Amino acid sequence: MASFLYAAAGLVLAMTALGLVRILCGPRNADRMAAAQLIGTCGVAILLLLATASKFQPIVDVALLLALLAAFASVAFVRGVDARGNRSEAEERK
Amino acid sequence: MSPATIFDIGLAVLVLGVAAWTILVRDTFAAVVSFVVYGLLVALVWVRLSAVDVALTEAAIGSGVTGMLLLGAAARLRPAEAGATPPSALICASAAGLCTLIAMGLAATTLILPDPAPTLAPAAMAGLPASGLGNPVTGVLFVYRALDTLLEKVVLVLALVGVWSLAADEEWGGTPEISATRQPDGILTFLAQLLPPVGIVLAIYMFWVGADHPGGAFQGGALLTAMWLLVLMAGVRTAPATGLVALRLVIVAGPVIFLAIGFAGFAWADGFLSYPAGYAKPLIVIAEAALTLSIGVTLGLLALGPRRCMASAPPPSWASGCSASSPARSCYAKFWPSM
Amino acid sequence: MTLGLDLFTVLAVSAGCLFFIAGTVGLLRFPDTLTRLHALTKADNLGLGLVVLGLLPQSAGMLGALKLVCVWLIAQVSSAVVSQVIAGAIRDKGHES
Amino acid sequence: MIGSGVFMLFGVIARRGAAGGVDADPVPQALVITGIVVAFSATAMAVALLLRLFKATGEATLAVSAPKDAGGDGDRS
Repeated sequence: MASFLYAAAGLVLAMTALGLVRILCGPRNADRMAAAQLIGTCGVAILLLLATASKFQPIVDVALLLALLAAFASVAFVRGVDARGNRSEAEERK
Repeated sequence: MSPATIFDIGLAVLVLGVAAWTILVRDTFAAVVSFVVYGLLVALVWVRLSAVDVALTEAAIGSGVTGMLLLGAAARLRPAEAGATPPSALICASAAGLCTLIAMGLAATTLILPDPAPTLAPAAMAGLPASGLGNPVTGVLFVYRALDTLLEKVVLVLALVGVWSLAADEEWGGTPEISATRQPDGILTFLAQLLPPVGIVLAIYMFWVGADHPGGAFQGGALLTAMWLLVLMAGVRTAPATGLVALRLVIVAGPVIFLAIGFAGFAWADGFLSYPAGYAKPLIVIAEAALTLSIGVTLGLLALGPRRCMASAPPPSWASGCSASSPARSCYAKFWPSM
Repeated sequence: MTLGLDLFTVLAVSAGCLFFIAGTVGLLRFPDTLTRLHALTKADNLGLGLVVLGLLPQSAGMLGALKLVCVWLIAQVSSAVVSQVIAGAIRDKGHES
Repeated sequence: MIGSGVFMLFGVIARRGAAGGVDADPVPQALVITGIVVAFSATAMAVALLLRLFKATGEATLAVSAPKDAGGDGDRS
């Protein structure tokens, strides 16, 4: 059973690697952010698989933390875009 | 090879690849996003190294809060990016050479360790039963090497003082600017109202289980930070003015309480930072509770930085918009008392 | 009984992995940002959901199972919100960002 | 980046130092936790400095002599 779960975790890890291609190529920053979101979910899945495979429950806590923080970077990204928009408006007004 | 070994090799290759990409890429935003992903993968590495406490810290601080800090900086520095000249090849080459040399030296030292590697684990475990704790890492942080932990808190506070002193004179003690446009019905507001209660419960849980299982003050504090910043970014609450006395009290409360417990050790136990027999665990839990709150606030303020308005822009008109009162604020007043 | 549960785990986790593959392929192959968002969030959450479902029989007791479901719910909420927010940013900015 | 690399070496040392009934030596682990937090405060400090420089001069490089990378935050991480 553990072997199968490790193999599944490895497969999801491979998907993470493929998702990285999107971060590499973009072309837009929103694409990069979307890819980061996918990788976050992949990370959560990997952690859950590892927790069950290695019978070490505290790993689930890491997954819980990661799931909570998954939205965090994306929100910061959107705020950054807004900040830029606001500034350019302010410059236009001048 | 077992699937676990293959997984580890794949993970190592991936981490190295992301690290190389993060350093080589020219676009700041792409570098920051890959750094966030890098932090996530490093957290996985820590899990594979059986260091779940570190994985929690890395996931929360290394990936989450640092990512937010760098994303904000990248967005602010975007105007400067176009005119930037890449460093000369000589500088790049010498930096790369130096780093490679240091890395090789460190790797060699790690590899030539004698086979039963030197370890302090037995020494650390020996003191554990006396403290009543079940998690060896917390034991090390608060018993075996408590002085390090105390000094680290002081470093945090000093860093915050440093960040604040970078504010311009007229902005001293002002409110850290955070680009928040509040939309009462916005999806972001919904998230900022839904997640923080869950996050706070999880933070308290982490601090509480920290005594016996992976978790502790750092992880709980970092999680509090993340939730606080989420609320600020959604514009549900405004950031506190950095000049507020109450805020500064919260910041120093953790180190001061820890220090007080340390000095009490002179009176009731063997010396500085030693706990009287039988009272070790309650004292550690008290110190940890205070530290969790202090760390949460200090990390958040570090990420927010000093009050910073762009020199070219007039005071942002939307800054007043985000302090508009709303039903949500009264509901959040219990969680986020205006500090 | 144990064999049945194990079989269930294998099936559900495999199906979850399939959705992860589908999501990643969508992220790589779809033509523009909005369709990519669509691909990854739908597939990703279903993938994670199936993995969690598959791991439930293996989890340590009722509380462990509850935690797993919590992870999935939180991931679900934040993923949905994030895709909304990113899509909103794209809409506001047009093709500039 | 360099910092986290060093942290991971600590992790390897900790894992090899497994003894006394634990999976990994807790002392390096505790050091790394402390290190991550201190590294974060240093990064925050550096970012604040960079932003202040940007605010004062309008650019993110020290233009006088040695040209430094404008996306310094990416490298510094």
